[in-house]
Amino acid sequence: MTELISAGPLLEVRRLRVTFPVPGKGIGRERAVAVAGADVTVGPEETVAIVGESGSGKSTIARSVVGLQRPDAGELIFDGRPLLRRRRAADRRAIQMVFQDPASSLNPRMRVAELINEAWQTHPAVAPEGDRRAAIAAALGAVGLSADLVARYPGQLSGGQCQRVSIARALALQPRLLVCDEAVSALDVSVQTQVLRLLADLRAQRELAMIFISHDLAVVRQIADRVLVMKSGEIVETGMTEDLFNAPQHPYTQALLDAALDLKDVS
Amino acid sequence: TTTGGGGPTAGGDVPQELVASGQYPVENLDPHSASGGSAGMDLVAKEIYSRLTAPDETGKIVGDLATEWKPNDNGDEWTFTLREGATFTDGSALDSADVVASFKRFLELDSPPAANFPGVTVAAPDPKTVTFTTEKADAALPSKLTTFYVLPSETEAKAGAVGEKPVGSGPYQVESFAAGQDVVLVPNPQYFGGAPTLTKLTLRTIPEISTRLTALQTGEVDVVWGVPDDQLAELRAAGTIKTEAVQSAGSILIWFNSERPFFKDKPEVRRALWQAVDFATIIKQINPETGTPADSAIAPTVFGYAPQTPVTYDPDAAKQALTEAGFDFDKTYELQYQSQFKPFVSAIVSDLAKIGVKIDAREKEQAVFIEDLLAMRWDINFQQVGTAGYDASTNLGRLYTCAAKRNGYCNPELDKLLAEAGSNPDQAKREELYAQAGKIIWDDAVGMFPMFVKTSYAWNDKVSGFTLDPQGLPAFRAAKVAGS
Amino acid sequence: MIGMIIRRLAIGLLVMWGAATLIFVIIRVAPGDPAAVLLGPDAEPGQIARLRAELGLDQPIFVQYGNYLLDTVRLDFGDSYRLRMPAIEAVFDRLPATIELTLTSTALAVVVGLTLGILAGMRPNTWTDRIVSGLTTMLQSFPTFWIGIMLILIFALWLRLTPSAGTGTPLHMVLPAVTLAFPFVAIVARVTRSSLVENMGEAYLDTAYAKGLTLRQAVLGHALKNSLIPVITVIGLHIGALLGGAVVVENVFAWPGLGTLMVEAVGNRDYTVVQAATLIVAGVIVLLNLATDLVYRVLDPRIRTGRTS
Amino acid sequence: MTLPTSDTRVETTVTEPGQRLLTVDGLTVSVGGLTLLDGVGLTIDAGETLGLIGETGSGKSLTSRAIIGLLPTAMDVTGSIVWRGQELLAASPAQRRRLRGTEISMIFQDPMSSLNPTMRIGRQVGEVLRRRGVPSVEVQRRVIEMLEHVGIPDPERRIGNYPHEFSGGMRQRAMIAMAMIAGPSLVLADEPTTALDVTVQARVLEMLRQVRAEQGSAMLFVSHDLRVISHVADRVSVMYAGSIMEQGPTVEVLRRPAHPYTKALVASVPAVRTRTAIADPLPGAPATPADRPTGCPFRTRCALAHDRCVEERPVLRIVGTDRLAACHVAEEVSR
Amino acid sequence: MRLGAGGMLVPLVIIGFYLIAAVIGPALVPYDPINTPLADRLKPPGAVTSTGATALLGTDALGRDLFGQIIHGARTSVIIGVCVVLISLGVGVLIGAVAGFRGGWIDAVLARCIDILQAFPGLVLAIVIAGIFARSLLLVIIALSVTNWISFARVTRGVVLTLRERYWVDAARLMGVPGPLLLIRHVLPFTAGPLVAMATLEFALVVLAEAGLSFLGIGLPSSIVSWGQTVAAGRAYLASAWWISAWPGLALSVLVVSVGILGDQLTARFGRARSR
Ligand SMILES: Nc1ncnc2c1ncn2[C@@H]1O[C@H](COP(=O)(O)OP(=O)(O)OP(=O)(O)O)[C@@H](O)[C@H]1O
Ligand SMILES: Nc1ncnc2c1ncn2[C@@H]1O[C@H](COP(=O)(O)OP(=O)(O)OP(=O)(O)O)[C@@H](O)[C@H]1O
Ligand SMILES: [Mg+2]
Ligand SMILES: [Mg+2]
Ligand code: NI
Repeated sequence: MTELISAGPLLEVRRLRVTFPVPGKGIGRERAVAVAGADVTVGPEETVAIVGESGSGKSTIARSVVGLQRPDAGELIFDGRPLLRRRRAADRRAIQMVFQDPASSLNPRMRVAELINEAWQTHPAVAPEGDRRAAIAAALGAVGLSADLVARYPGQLSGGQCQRVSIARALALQPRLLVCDEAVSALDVSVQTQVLRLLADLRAQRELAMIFISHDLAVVRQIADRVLVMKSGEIVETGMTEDLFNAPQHPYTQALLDAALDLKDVS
Repeated sequence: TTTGGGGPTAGGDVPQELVASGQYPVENLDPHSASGGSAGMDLVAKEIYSRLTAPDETGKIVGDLATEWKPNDNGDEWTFTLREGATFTDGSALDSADVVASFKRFLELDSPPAANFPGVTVAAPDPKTVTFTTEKADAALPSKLTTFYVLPSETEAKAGAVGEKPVGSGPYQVESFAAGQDVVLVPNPQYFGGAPTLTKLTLRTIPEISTRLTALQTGEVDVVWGVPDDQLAELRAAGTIKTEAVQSAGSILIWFNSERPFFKDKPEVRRALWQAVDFATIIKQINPETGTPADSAIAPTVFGYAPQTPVTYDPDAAKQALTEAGFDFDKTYELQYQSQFKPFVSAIVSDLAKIGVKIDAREKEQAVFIEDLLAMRWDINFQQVGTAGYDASTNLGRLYTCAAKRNGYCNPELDKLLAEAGSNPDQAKREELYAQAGKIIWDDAVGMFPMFVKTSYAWNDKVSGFTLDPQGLPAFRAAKVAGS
Repeated sequence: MIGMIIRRLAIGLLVMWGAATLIFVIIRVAPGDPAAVLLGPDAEPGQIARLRAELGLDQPIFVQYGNYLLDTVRLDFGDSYRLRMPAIEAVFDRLPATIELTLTSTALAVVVGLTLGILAGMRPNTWTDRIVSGLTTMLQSFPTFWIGIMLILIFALWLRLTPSAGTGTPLHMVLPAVTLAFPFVAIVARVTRSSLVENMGEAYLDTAYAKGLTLRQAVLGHALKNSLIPVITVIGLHIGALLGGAVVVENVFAWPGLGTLMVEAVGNRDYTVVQAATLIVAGVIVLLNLATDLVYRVLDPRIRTGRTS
Repeated sequence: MTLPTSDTRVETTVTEPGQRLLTVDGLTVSVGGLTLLDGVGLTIDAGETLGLIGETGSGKSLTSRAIIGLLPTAMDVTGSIVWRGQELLAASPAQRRRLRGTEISMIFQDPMSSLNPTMRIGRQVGEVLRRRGVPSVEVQRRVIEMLEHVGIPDPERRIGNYPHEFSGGMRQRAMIAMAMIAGPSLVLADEPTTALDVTVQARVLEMLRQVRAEQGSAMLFVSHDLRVISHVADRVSVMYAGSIMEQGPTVEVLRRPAHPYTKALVASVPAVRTRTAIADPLPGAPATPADRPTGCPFRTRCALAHDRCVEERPVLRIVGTDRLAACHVAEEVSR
Repeated sequence: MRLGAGGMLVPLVIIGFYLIAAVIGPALVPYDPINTPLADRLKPPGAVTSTGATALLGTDALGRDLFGQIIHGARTSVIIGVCVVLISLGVGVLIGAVAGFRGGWIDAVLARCIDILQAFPGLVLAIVIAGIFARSLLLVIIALSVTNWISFARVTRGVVLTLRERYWVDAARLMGVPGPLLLIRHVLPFTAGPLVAMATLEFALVVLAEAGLSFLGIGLPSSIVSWGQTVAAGRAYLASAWWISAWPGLALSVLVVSVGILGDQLTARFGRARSR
């Protein structure tokens, strides 16, 4: 646990800029700006939420952080070292992601056991010694799933179970940063609560830092330490969760909070 | 349409229009081009052009533009006298200058039949006389000249320069031409033999035999040829269609490659293989109407034909002879052929297999077949061969000499006979020499010579007067259509 | 739009250069000598050599290739060895008949195929669907010449309704067009069906039903247009294939098309004609691809603006 | 906090005369041996909004589709659906079709895939009218008017656009315009705002309320989001595993749930305006049609389950004054 | 209503029957493609031949028994169909998958190559190939495969393009699963549905195309029997000895229809699986 002693942030994203080509626009090759110079810092064991309207660039930041998206400009510094374009295996392993759609982030032709085992095949460094089957059962147990599920295909699991398998797979690699892109948005409230609770518990147990992307402000308020508000590719406000919810500064943040619904007249 | 007043339609009122359809396309109308000598070209050329000499129905050479011809004493110069009153369709008179210019153009363009005239020069001493001088005496020259068509002397010396409406002096002239499809001909009123009765003659290419026969049955086409045996009887059964098969100058030729060690100088092997195939049955079954068992390497219609002792089917004797000759039964021998002969070849392969001879029958595409044929890349070659000019000189004289290198057979004695036969001006003597040469070729089994080919015709019985030509090139000069 | 067309045409030129080069190489790699084929088995070696020289085939291959490219750029494809006319003229002689036949059979196939496909796709897994599927599979399982000759026997010989072969009247076109359309109908029907079935599950159709539309109105008014893109694709591909590939039908019906010209030219090693025909077909296919893409844009507005999701 | 204009909304619905429009009773839908809906019953009066809430797969969409008659043909439907006194399950397809669009219309969840991508917005919105023989000039006029009404700027130009040229919120507005253009008495809204951003959702909900108020249409509002339901519905039905678990006035149901499931749902809802801890989750996953337990379908996840819940399936019964609940211990729960 | 197990069963039984005929048929039904008993030529179905046997389906123009020909031809035709489809499938999937998965210039170049080949008369290519190699079964397979893979490549590319954006592919990619493995494990299995359906259809077309090659005279050597050869040989006899072309044509049609129905069923099955 020597890394923890270092005081600096776990991840630093500096002036990240991502653009996409606008298709069909002739030879001019115009590009649309998805993220226009964003700075994100995530401390060790910190949970940072990113909120904002659809298309504001939240997922693009997440994909850049995990290396699925090549930024046009900007720096990514993980654990004090810049992330190279071809990431070292250890860096890949240390940053994992949980996707929005629980069913489609698992290969439907692979059994649960194979899904988790694939992580270890790819990164033998963190693969458990000895009995693989027991290790898989343990990994499932850690996310509250029964070992009976090992032989099932994702299609035979409920949404909440799928999301837990995704999380178990990510955790199997012993990551230090978990990026959750709308990881609970597709789930029903009852299941959503289960997964949120799981994430909150794991974060404490495993010393995980998290980037938590959601458009549900209420959920963000429950889980995040710090919140970034995005609008049209830019971060317009950032602050500690309670400060931001109690005293939003930016008009957009205010509008967002105003529009959010709470249960009416029940308290 | 019906006419008022009733009464039976007079024969003269029947539209004198006729459609004839063959398999091979007419690709251009220049008889001196590289297509010269092809079936399609000859079919149309004899209708629109004239030549010095032409074969009659039996293959005998008669005059066309020439009224008479005779050699000098050495036999190396032939003098032709042209007929009076021959004119081209553009109105100009046809004289010896046209013949000379045409002949030069013919040689210059290197048309395939021009190969029959090595070193021949031509001159026109007067407007009605043409003389041909050959390097060596060439008795077959009048026959060979049936492959040469006369064009106006103004014709450009560029292949294809005759265009789509050529100027000729034949019975018909071209009304329209679509390469590979249709040639529409109308009578040439100035034709020296008298304008034909037909007002319109269409020569149409229909490659697919079933379609061609259907067109004949429905009346879209009046005359077809090259009908397979199995279909002939069927066509006759309809009652309105007549058929006939005419002896052609063609015969089936199955050469052995005498360059190959297993055939070289082994007439007994070659003969034994010949003996092993039951050609009589094959012909009776597969070509009952269009084939007759051969008794010579060249057809009876060809000058120089002489019958030989038939080879009788005797597989046991064949097997024994082969064994004695040390024939290698383990080897597979390659026989090359083209697709239309597939049934015949299959039957041969079947018979040879019965005595343990293994044949790999290779069907080859035209281009590959010719290349391999000339390069002698085969053990056995199956071919149908005609005889240009109906004279053995263009067949035996061309194919069986040592220099020809066509089948690897080389016999100096034969060479001498053929050279002599080719040049001796005495026709009787020539005939005798060819008979001797034919016997050597036959007895030495340079190849198997199983069958003379007949050309089959089928026509609508309202049509009459056209010539059933041995080469499958009917002539329509005198054709008529009768009322039904 | 204009920019896209120009870009596509530029790429098209590249494709044509590729096709030109490939055909040049391949036809020369093939065994068989144009001069020897032209002169026939009776020719003498000297004659063959002289003809080769005349045709320019004795030059080094790179010189031939260079000349060929230069001439082609000048739209000069050389003279046909056999037909003794400009190769391009030989091709253009055949092109009208080919186009006529292709268009007729395409129209026929599209009308019949679309109708069958819609009938089957509208009510998937019903008897209509099964009968249409069976029928179209049957159509695809008969060799073309079989169908062609059978049609001739039935309609020309027995019923005497049509001529058996050749060109001339519109009636001449019926049998070859129908024969060509047979497998084409099958393909169009199958693709229409499967594409329609896929679209039948789309949410916008529920919207249409919720407006009170009948099945037929919903299919014809909404689902069909959305199902047409794969159909257009196969039609485009098939038209391209018909241009040079209707050999069997052309042969059976003595139809003077490009297919037989090409096959004969290959058989005769008539290089210039093969080259000219290939380039013309390639050009038509390039244009056809472009036209297909333009039709896509008409059918699907999302393609126009480049947004497909 | 409530939406700024919510008070006026309550007023309009309350003053509406409550004529009974729709009565669904014992609606059972099954396919291939699986019972997907199990005796669903609900009523809708003129002008009122009934909220239908439940988790994924509980049968909300099937219920609304059964009402408009758009279930897959493979499904067996029994029970009764009575529209203004007419039994719809006995009506001919043509009769049912005539109701669609004009009497009963539907707004679907996903505004992108529910619009025909290759047809211009104007045509799609006006199609109901056009199919019923309204002259095209008139259709055009009403389409523009309706689009303006739902808050689409510059509707004259926008009718020529294709769906992909609209933003998500605009598409949903177009969907609403399409459903409302013929002035239907009942609008079935199947998760109409689920796919939208919060800010857009708020605006769309407000607009929907306005348009409905003007036309006096009743609405069945399907959602899995209790927060949305609490703002739009007069009454609410809670579904679980193909059956109604609880039904009653929204405020009552949410304030004092009479069913343990409703209670758990309400407890799970996080809040924006106050800080809440993550609730204690319900154990397990929602029951699916294939593995629905005997007796009470919710018993496997219920902390109060006892022997009777295994043996006897609780029926929907009156609890308190104006509420129905399907639980043996409803009184205990609501206390 | 949809076709249940029976819908699969009937075509499967028929196809099984053909496979049995192809595998052990030649051992049970003696037939010599070389031997030509000319005395028995063109005998109608059921006629008695000179050897006293009954020609169940008649004889061809060389007197060979058609029943034997069909049984022996089944093997050749099935081999041709299967080989050509497998080769085309392999090549097409490889090229299509690489083009679709890698995208960028590789995709552009491969797409142009496909365009060129498409503009190129496939028939000419086949004829030319026939000129280069000797007539053989292998030649037929090569000639038919040369252009056949294109359609597989197109379909694969299309499917891969949509698949590579799936979350599970992203999930595997960010985990660091190497490219080829990513393609093989996470992308290709999902192309199976459309490809299998297409392969069944192509199988049918290929068996037919072999008949087409024979028609052009570039088909199999005469010592090998195939349906295509028989159909082509009977071409001249369609009006008189209808049975020569009819039997193999019928055998072919039944197989093709069965394969087609099976293909439909597979499409429906995989299609459903995909849409879920
Ligand atoms: N692969 C891509 N190609 C082109 N444009 C893209 C691509 N991915 C994202 N974009 C564009 O980039 C912008 C930001 O997208 P992003 O997915 O990051 O938004 P988001 O905040 O995650 O939205 P949501 O809440 O809808 O998930 C959008 O305008 C989107 O259209
Ligand atoms: N066509 C169908 N065939 C078989 N089962 C179906 C079909 N359509 C729906 N179902 C099943 O019926 C049940 C109810 O589905 P329904 O779509 O009504 O749920 P829902 O409450 O609308 O859920 P969601 O919130 O996900 O939209 C589900 O278990 C679903 O799997
Ligand atoms: Mg996102
Ligand atoms: Mg739903
Ligand atoms: Ni454009």
